[in-house]
Amino acid sequence: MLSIHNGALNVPAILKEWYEEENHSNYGAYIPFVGTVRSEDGIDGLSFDVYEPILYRWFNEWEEKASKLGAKIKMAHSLGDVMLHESSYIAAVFSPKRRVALELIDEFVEDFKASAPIWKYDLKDGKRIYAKDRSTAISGSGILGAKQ
Amino acid sequence: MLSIHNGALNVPAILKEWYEEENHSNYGAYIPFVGTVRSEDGIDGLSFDVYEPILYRWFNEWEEKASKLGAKIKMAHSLGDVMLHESSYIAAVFSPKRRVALELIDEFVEDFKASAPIWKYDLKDGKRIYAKDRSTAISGSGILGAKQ
Amino acid sequence: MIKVEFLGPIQKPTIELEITNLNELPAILQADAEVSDWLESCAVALNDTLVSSLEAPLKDGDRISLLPPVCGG
Amino acid sequence: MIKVEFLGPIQKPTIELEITNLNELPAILQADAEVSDWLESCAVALNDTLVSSLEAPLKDGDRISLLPPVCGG
Repeated sequence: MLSIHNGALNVPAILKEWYEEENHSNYGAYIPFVGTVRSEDGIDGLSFDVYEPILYRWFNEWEEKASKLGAKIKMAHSLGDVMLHESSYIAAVFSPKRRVALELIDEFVEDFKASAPIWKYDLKDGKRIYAKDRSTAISGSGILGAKQ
Repeated sequence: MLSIHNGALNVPAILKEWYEEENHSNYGAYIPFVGTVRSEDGIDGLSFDVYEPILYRWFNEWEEKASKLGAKIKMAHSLGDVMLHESSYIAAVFSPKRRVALELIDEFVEDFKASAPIWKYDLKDGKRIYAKDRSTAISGSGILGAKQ
Repeated sequence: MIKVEFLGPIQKPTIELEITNLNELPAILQADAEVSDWLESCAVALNDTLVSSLEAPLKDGDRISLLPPVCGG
Repeated sequence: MIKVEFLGPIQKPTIELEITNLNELPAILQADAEVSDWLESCAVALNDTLVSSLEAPLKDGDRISLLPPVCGG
């Protein structure tokens, strides 16, 4: 399950909803990862663009990968502005056993950071500034730059 | 923060409480691990004994270790009976950055399983049976068994 | 007609081109000062599937997307 | 007087011994049929600190704990 929310996430409500959804699915381990906007470099918050069609495809591949391990993945992400100390991202893994869950949440979050079609902007002095230095080119980027 | 609860944990309430406690601590990552009783081998539930003095010492060492990494650890565990699909264990890491949090939750949960002075029993057919086969001897065990 | 859309921070509206193969795209975009600096770091999707090669025949209605470096979370 | 307590699944009440060094304990417990099978797999704590050696002088009021294999979570 992937959901996109306007603005900050209601973290307690989402963690509760997901826990209760899988309460009787016989998973022994539930590991959410919650990402919260930190105060640094004088920002007032962050803002996000999301390209949903490719995000959903990427997420579906991860759902299949998790399913082969007997696990389930859920994710929620913000669209637009999220202010300091608000949360913009939750990913969670459910699995029968803890090792699968601990390894999968790590791999999933890292691939999310490297591959998910989401763009981050700093909100600072009333401006929305692309976080270029913290961004990662998607694997396979650059093919349009080569001279033919 | 370590808390011991009689019976099953109220997972949504604890996840919410911890999130709100650290809401303004400027941690970027919050990773709880939730352990839930699975239906297997015909059990009706699990039951736990906890030896608190050594558990608190072990936990304090982890708090110090986390603190050196700029992180914070919280844990809640059940005492007594926890029935199928109820939860008995939550551990959580808060840290400024995700790598520290992802690595610390894994190390903490594994050391918890190997070292925390908690004993598990299967509840089955009205009996409370020590889960000997799933238990791990604490590091350094056996010194009383050697002939002098 | 092929649509080319520019995602995230690339401030450029969708353009329409009459091309028949993806391999015609680099020359057109490299000549466009608004996007040329982005090309080295962009991934390319054809109808929302990321491509690793530019050898791909195009048909009327196809949609190409440029994805600059990402940073979710 | 030294107290020896048996934690978790070891079904034995606390005992009291007059010993002056931890190294006297193995012989006493190995002779006790109720606990001898547990000794190979138990850790030992002296006043709630795990010990890795049995060479430890004891004083009146010390408390020794036997911790059988654990399984939290």
